[in-house]
Order: sequence, then C-alpha cells, then structure tokens
Amino acid sequence: MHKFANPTFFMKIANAVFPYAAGLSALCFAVGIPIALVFSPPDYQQSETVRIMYVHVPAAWMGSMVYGVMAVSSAVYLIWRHTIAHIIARASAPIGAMFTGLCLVTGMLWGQPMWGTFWVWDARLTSMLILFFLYLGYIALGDSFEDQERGDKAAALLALVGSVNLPIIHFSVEWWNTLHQPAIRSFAGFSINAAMLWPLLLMVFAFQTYYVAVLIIRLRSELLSAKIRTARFNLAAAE
Amino acid sequence: MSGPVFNTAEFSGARLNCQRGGRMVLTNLSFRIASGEAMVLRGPNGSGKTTLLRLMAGLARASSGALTWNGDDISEDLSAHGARLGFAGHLDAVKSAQTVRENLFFWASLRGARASDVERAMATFGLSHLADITARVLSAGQRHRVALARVALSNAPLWLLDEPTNTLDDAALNALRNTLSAHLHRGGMIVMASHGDSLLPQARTLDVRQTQPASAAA
Amino acid sequence: MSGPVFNTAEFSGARLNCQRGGRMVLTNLSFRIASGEAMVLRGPNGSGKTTLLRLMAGLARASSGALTWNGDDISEDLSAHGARLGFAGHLDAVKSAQTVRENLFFWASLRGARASDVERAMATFGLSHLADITARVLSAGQRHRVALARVALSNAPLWLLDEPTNTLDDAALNALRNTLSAHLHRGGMIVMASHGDSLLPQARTLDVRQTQPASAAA
Amino acid sequence: MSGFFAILRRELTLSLRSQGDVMTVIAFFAIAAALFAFGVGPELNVQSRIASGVVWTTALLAAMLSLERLFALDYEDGTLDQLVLSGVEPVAMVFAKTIAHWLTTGMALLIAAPVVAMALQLPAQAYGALMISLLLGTPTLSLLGAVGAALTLGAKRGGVLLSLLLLPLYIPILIFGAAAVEGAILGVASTTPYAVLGGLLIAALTLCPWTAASALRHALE
Amino acid sequence: MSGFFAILRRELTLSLRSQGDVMTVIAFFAIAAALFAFGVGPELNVQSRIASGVVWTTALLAAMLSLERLFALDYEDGTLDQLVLSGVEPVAMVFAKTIAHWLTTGMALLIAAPVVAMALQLPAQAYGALMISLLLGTPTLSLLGAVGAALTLGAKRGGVLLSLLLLPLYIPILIFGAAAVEGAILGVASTTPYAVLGGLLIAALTLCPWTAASALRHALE
Ligand code: HEM
Ligand SMILES: Nc1ncnc2c1ncn2[C@@H]1O[C@H](COP(=O)(O)OP(=O)(O)OP(=O)(O)O)[C@@H](O)[C@H]1O
Ligand SMILES: Nc1ncnc2c1ncn2[C@@H]1O[C@H](COP(=O)(O)OP(=O)(O)OP(=O)(O)O)[C@@H](O)[C@H]1O
Ligand SMILES: [Mg+2]
Ligand SMILES: [Mg+2]
Repeated sequence: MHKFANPTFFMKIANAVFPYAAGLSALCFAVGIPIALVFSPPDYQQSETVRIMYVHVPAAWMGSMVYGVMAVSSAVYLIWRHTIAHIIARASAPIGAMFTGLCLVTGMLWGQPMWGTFWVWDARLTSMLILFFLYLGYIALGDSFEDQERGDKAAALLALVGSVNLPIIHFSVEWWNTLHQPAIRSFAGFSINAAMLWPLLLMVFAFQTYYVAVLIIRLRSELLSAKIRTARFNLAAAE
Repeated sequence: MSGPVFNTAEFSGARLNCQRGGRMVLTNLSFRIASGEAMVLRGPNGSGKTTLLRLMAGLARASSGALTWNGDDISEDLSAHGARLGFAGHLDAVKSAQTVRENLFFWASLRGARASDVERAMATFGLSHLADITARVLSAGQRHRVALARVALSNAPLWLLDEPTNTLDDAALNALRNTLSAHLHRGGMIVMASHGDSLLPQARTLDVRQTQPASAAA
Repeated sequence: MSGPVFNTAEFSGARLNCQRGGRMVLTNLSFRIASGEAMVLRGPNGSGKTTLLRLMAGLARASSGALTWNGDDISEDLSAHGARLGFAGHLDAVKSAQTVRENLFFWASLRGARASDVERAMATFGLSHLADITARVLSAGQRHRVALARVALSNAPLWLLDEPTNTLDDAALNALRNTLSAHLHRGGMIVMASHGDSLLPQARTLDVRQTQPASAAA
Repeated sequence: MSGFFAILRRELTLSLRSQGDVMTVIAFFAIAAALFAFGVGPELNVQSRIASGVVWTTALLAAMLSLERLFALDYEDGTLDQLVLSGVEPVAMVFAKTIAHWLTTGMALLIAAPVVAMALQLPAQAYGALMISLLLGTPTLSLLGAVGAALTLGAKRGGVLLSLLLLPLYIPILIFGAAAVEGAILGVASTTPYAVLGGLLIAALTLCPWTAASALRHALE
Repeated sequence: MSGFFAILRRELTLSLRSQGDVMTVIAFFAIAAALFAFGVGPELNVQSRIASGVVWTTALLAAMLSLERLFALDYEDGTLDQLVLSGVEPVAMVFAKTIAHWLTTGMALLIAAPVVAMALQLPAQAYGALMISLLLGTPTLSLLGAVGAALTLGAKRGGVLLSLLLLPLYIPILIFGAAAVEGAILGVASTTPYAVLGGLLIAALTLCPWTAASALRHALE
C-alpha cells in the first residue's frame, strides 16, 4: 500500500503500463469500430440504429466505473491521506464526465428513432444525468477555493457522498417501473446474440484501455504541476 | 474572574511551519509556555500572528511541526483542546439579534459556566447596564467587550487573544488588564497578539517572523 | 499624498442633539474646525463618537442642530458634501472578491482620481506587493490599510476617521501619521475618533459626552 | 455619468466573480424547471400546458431571491456608506445597480428560457411571445425589486418582508406575461398583454429609481 | 448533550427572531404556490394534476435556498470557530443545526402544505400521502443539505455550487415524494415510495452528520 502511495514508484509502474494501454486501445478501436458500425448484423427490430449501442453501452458502463474509481480513491485519500489517490480521482473526473456525456448524447440520438423523443424523464436517464451533474459538481467544487487543499478535501468528500448514485443508476429501471407507467424501453428479443456480443465486448475493452491511457497522461501533468508548486513553495520558504 | 486554581500544565509548539495559499507564513517556529505565563506575539501586519493563534487553537493545521499540551499532541483530541481554551479573534462572534446577556449565556451554557458567572463577566467589562439590549445597537467597543467577557467566563486555562485592546477605552483596558493578571495568578496561560501596549509587563515576546533554530525552543 | 492646496473652508456644528433608539446620545454639542486643523473625538465606548462622525458625514441626521460647511447647511446638498469628504468607519468596505488594486481603483474612478494616485496610495500604506492579491486573504491590518488608502486617494478636504489606528503596525502608523500631517499642510481638515495616541500632537480634543454651553462653540 | 458606469462595471464584475449571481440564476432557473418537470411527471400534454406558467413563475422567483442581496451585501460591509458619500447621485447609483441586477437575472433568464421551454415541451409557436414578454416584463421586476430591497434594508425580517411587499406588485406582470404566451399557444394574436407590460415598464422606469434612492438614504440613518 | 440542546435552542431563537427562517419559508412556499396557480391559470383539472409536483418542488426549493445560511452566517461572524472550540462534539453541533433547519423549514412546509394543496385543488384522497411523504422526505433534504452547505462553505461561488451539488441528490426524493402523491390520486396504494423515502432517510441519518462535521473541520482550516 505505502509503496504505491509513493508518487515516483507509482509513476514508474504507470509509465510501464502506458504503452500497452495506449497500443491495445488503438488496436481495439481499429478493429472494433468497423465491425460495430459495418460488419455486425442489424437488429431485426431496431435495424441499423442498433449500431449506436456499440458506443452507448460502453460509454454508460465506463461513466459509472470511472466514478467508482474516483469514490474508492477519494476514500483512500481521506483515510490515509495519500495524495496520489486524490490525484487519480481528480485526473479521472473529466474523463468520466466525457464518457457520461457521450452516453447521454448517444442515448438521446438513439431515443429519437426509438421513442420519438430525445428525452424522457425516466429514472435511468435521470440517474445518468445526475451522475453527469455529480462529475460537474466534483470538478467545480475542487476549483472553488483559494486554498487548494481545502478544495481537494471537499471534492473527495463529495465523490464519496455521490457514490450512492451508482446503484441507483443500475436499479433505476425497476424502481421507476413499479411506480409509474410500464417500461418505456422494451428490449424483448434484444437478448444479445453472440454476433452482437463480441463486438460489444471488444468496444468495452477499447474504452477501458483508452481510459487507462488517458488517465496516465493526465496523471503525469498533474504530478508535474504539483512538483512545480512545491518548487515554488520551497523557493518562497528559502527567501 | 477569580476562581479555582488551574492544574499546572505546559503548552508548546515545535518547529511549526504553516503555509497559506501557497505562501510560507510561519517557518520553523517554536515556543513553550507554562502555567502562569504570558506570551505576546509581535510582528508587522500580515506576519502571521493570527495564523499562529489559529494553529494554537487547533482551528488550522500546520504543514509540519507539532503542538503539544503536557506532551500530548493536540490534534489527537481537538474537542478536548477546544474545551481548555478561550479564543477571541478578529471577529467578535456576537449575534446581533440576541441581547448581550443571551449571547453570553449561550456560551456559558456550552462551557458549563453558571448564570452568576455571566453576570460577573458583564460587570467586569462594564456591560451590566447593556445586558438586555440587542447586540445590534452596540458600539464597536461595547461589542468587543462582549467577546472578551466570553473568554473571561470560559473557565479555560489557556487564553488566546488576537489584538484584544482594539476599540477599547481606558476603563475597558483596565478591566482587561486586571482580568488578565487574575487569570495568570490562578495559573492560567495567555497568548496574545498585539501591536502596541501589551498590558502585561511580565509577558515574554515572540516575534512570529523569527526563524528559530530548533535548539532555541523552550 | 501631496497635491494641490485646498481652498480655505470652515466646517461647524451647532447645538447638535442626536438620539438613537430612543436614547439621547449627543446633547447640545457644538464644534468648529477650519482648514489645516485637526480634531480628536474622545469619550468612552458607546459615548457617541461614531454617531457624531456619521452626522458629520451626512449619513445620519441630528434630532436638532445644524451642520454647516462655509455657512451652508450640509443637508441642502448631501451629494456635494459627500464629495468633499473621505470617510473611514469601523467597517472597511473592502470587497473580498476583488484584488486590492481593483478595490482602490473603483473608488478612485468614482472620485476622479487617477491610476497613478492608486499606485501612490498603495505605496504609502505598504500595499504595493499585495496589489494583485484578492482581498479575501488579507490580514486584518492589511485590510484596514486598504480602507485608509481609499481615504488618502479621495482628494477630499475633510477626512473623517473612526479609530484609524486599530490593527495597524508601527510602519502603518508612521505612514498614517505622515499622511495626516501632509493633509493638514495642504489645508485639509481631519476629525478622528481615538482612544489612545491620536498621532497628531497639534490636534484639539472634543469630548463627545460634554454638554457644551452654546457660547463655548468656536 | 462616469460614476454610473464605474458602479455598473463593478457590480457586474462582482456578480460574475464571487457572488456568482448570473450562474446562480441560470442554475436556479434550470433546476427549478427540471424539478417541476420531475414533479409533474412525463405526460407531454400536461407539461406543455404549464410550460409558460413555470417559466414565468421561476423567473419571478429567481428575480425575487437575488434581490435580497441587491443592497444588503454593500450595507453590511460599509460599502453603501461609501457609495452614498462618493458624490455619485444616489439615483444614478440605484440605476446602475438595477441595470446590473437585470443583466445578471433578467438577461440570464432570457438566455435560459428557450432551453427550459424546450425541456418543458412548449409549442413552437409560443417562443416568440415568451421572449418578448420576458424582455418587457423582467426589467420591471428588477425596478420594482430595487424599491422593495431599499425599503426592507436592515429590517428585522428582510427576506419575508421583501417577498410580501413584492408579491402583489409582481402578480400583474406574471398574469400578463403568462397571458401573452398562452395567447400565442392558442394562436390568438393579442397585443394587449404587450401593451400592458410596456406601460408597466415605462411607469416603473420613471418612478422606481427615485423612490429607491430616497428609501436608501433613510436606511442609512 | 446539554451542548446539543443549547445550540438547538439558540438556532431556533435566532431563526424565529431575526433571520426569520420559518416565516420566510412559509411565505416563500405560499407565494410560489400562488404564483403557480396564477401562472398556470384556473383550469381545475390541470391544477390538480400538477398540485403534487408543485408542492414538492416548492418544498425542495425552499429547503435549498435556506440552506446557504446554515453555516455561512456563523462562519462569517466567527461563531463557527467558537462553536468548534466550545468542546461540543462537531457531530452534535451539526445535528442540532440540521434539526433546527428541519424544524424551521420542513415542519413549516408540513404546516403550510395542506393549505397550498387546497389552493391548487389537490384531490381529497391525496392529502394523507402528501403529508406522509413530506414527513419522510423533508428531513432527508435537511440532512443532505447540511453536507452540501458544509462542503461549499467559503467557496468562491457558494450559492450556485450548493444548488449544483444538491440538485442531483434531491431528485430521487422529489421523484418518490411526488410518486406517492400521484399514486394516492390515482387510488393506487403503493408502499414502495414510502419504503424508499424511509430508506433514504435512515441512510441520510446515519451518514450525513458525520460527513458534514468532517467537512466543517476542513472548512475552518
Ligand atoms: C439519454 C438517453 C439514455 C441514457 C442516459 C441511457 C443510459 C444508459 C445507462 C446508464 C446504461 C448502463 C446501465 C447499467 O450500467 O446498468 C445503459 C445501458 C443500455 N442502454 Fe441506454 N440510455 C439512454 C437511451 C437508450 C436508448 C434510446 C436505448 C435503446 C432503445 C438504450 C439502450 C440501452 C441498452 C441496450 C443498454 C445495455 C443494457 C443494460 O446495461 O441495461 N439506451 N443506458
Ligand atoms: N441603531 C441604534 N439604536 C439604538 N442605539 C444605538 C444604535 N446605534 C448605536 N446606538 C447606541 O448609541 C451609543 C453611541 O454609539 P457609538 O457607536 O456612537 O459609540 P462610540 O463612541 O463610537 O463607541 P466606541 O468607542 O465603542 O466605538 C451607544 O451606546 C449605542 O448603544
Ligand atoms: N486564506 C488565505 N490564503 C492565502 N493567504 C492567506 C490566507 N489567509 C491569510 N493569508 C496570508 O497570511 C499572512 C498572515 O496573515 P495573518 O492574518 O496571520 O497576519 P497577522 O500577523 O495576524 O496580521 P495583522 O497584524 O494584520 O492582523 C498574510 O500575509 C495573509 O495575506
Ligand atoms: Mg491578525
Ligand atoms: Mg465607534
């Protein structure tokens, strides 16, 4: 644990991982996108629009997963005061927000042909929108204080509080249905067949490796600016 | 406010560093103060007196270094540390909507002080005739007296006062001087930031800008 | 802040009475002050110094009595009266969200002062190195210096200062003393509430509690 | 005149920077509208039926809530004293502050309104009426609000008092504003609501700043 | 424990006396509901259709708006420093303040809700559900709000930030609260909304005060 908390050691591992993550991501996208968009079979109900799924579903899953990473890192930061954990969370936030935004946009684009409207106040959509707001709130809160450390801690606490939303996203479909009108989305016959499943999984893996690669790039710059801050601070102290 | 004598104790800080907004405000500062002693913090505007007082109160955290009470790190139990100190900062913490007596009585009840202590503290600082007036109409000096009365009734051994003489007239200065001496006589400790007359001739002086070698502590 | 010499003028109050919340605070108070003169208001906490300064500024209204500038009642044109005075009260009127320079520049532009005046006032009160810092992080003394710098750049003949020495360190006190003397030399007037050292040995004293027979005015 | 612009600029800077009024108002507006959409449920025809009411009501609430701070912050930290003494005509000061308030609330609402209306499924033909009525109505909200804010400055229960004072004054604007949008939805091209809103605006422009300025003088005493 | 009650009593005194939270909230609630009634127009079936949404949304807005002051006033005048130093456990302090906030907003809303609902023509069979759902939901609003208020204390754009943070957390309460009332209107006796609201309340009770207390500590540093 403590070994990983050391930024130098941590970055050594991260730098070693980076080429593999970046390479795998590029490869999976290169293979996955043509398969998903051209070669995979159209759905018998949804026809060609089903191709949106290959972006929508990985983006949705990654949006939740990245928030989970942030919540765990923030807990580590608050309990053991390992700043590297917080830096991971902070570096993850914009990436996660992007995934969530992508899920929302693709979902809306999909919704237009499927439901005849871009947006419905359905629970799944709502909880995903909440997740997006939480990302924005996390980013905004972290930058809202004169004192950086104060912002770091407030944001970390928020990440923890917001993690309550993750199970809600997942179970929201059922909860809403029991209360309101019957399911808006009906996936009867949508039980995924192998020809659609494996391109989907390929895309999911592409998204995951993409996340890891971008995260490492962002970590580098975060640590660099932290180093600059310390240097400046030591200079001031020496005066 | 005479009262029971405090147990002998010692409050000290070792090699404190504190940064605010990325700038080093206190560097390698050490001090030690024992029962019955007073210390006056000196330094120009912005040198870190208020910052040091807030560190001592446990309201802020030093970047490095330790503050100890009788050898125990204060950060281990901040609530207990809070309970043994009275703090008067730049802000008076007086609620305009309440009367002077209500203001003081609230703090007295949190500190386990009695109603008679409130009356005594008001008498000491010449507030008795204002007791039932809402604090909104107090003059600057009267309001500041209420803050000092709160410290006086806290029954805490350690008093941290940030420029307590501001806005006070001669009568209030005298009252404060007497209260401070009585507190020291009971075995209390006083740390006080001040630019001018410190009221306490016997007090030691600590220049907050001074970077002290570790060995000079104590 | 040396500058053009002010026209000779006279500011006086006659048989002023003022009540606040049903209580008489000032009774039958008269004063007169001419160009180049300073007056120090004295009196214990709550005696009415701040009240009198606010009357003089036209911010409050006396129950009876008159305030005149060169013989004209100030209430006839309060805006014009405001323009000829600089006021520093118990509140600093410093906006935390703006930098020190932005704060001062705003007031300078209202008063028709130039950017160079702002820089000069900041230099006088040792604020130059803080010019681009948001006022939120200023220490109490630094914030108060900003309020004084605002008065210094106002280019108004009459300065009304409410306990200006509070929270100032020695350097700032010196700066203030020099600024005040320079202002008097230019033919300005100063009325200042103070409990301790008035900074101005030549100043007359006015005890605000004292009920002065009408003939004693002047 | 230079004083007027200096105050206007400062108000805008402050509200953009820390008090964050613009963003607060837009956020408040969007949030309130979103909450209503949730609370009312997803039935399209009900939503579009109430869209104009929701937009107008939220606009009123947003204006009213930000008014409490119009003079109060400056009053508490001594800035209002200094402004009154600065030699700037009090009326010019009130005008500058009111315009800044409108720019940071009314204008913000104008920008946010189409988006909110879309979320609430307002029929397409009503957008023009919504925007025109907001443009005519919101300045009056700010002007009346300035009087209310000045009158309640330093009062013991500033917030409630202000709401109670302003509510009756705001209701005509609300009624005619919503009526304009309703009319457009139903395809009835009526100029009456616009005429009334315009008349109210002119009346407010000529009366409110002076009233507010004199109320301010009294508040400081 | 005596500290807890002293703080609770003081909070209530202050909010009854000057900050006027109770009256502000009730007035705000009534005004907002009245505005909606005007804005939407007098058609009975539309009004009753949206009554539950309006009541719940207004409740949320009222809670959210008063939250900004929960710690901010005490922070600005130095009282928060003194409270933290007074030896009272920070959690007890947060609890006392949160309960006071609920008593002066949630409770106030409970009292005003039937009247407002009547003005909005809520069907008679839905009153019980409205009251129960408010009773279960509003304490959660205060508890979550305390966390938000503590997190944003001293932040550059406190107001917006608070809204931005709380909105996502409040939406589930709104959905289930309104759902309970909707169910009652339609005659569907469903216990799910109550169960969810209750569960949220218990979760908030066990988590929020501690989170808020630790956020407060950080805020003072
Ligand atoms: C803005 C609109 C939409 C949003 C915010 C959204 C959000 C989500 C989320 C968050 C998930 C992941 C669920 C989980 O992790 O358990 C998901 C999955 C999925 N979505 Fe969407 N969605 C939207 C529109 C649509 C539309 C229009 C369709 C197709 C009719 C669709 C089909 C799917 C499918 C098939 C899955 C994978 C199955 C699952 O994990 O439940 N989505 N969506
Ligand atoms: N709004 C008000 N209503 C009623 N009484 C008031 C009001 N404002 C001030 N007072 C009273 O007027 C008296 C004079 O107050 P003032 O602030 O002028 O005193 P001061 O001489 O400046 O005191 P200090 O030295 O403490 O600054 C005080 O006793 C105060 O209680
Ligand atoms: N939140 C903050 N962020 C950044 N810098 C800060 C912050 N608070 C204070 N400072 C800076 O820390 C320094 C020390 O401030 P402090 O209030 O301790 O000074 P002080 O010695 O009490 O001064 P004074 O005599 O004026 O009261 C100041 O230069 C101030 O600008
Ligand atoms: Mg200080
Ligand atoms: Mg005074």
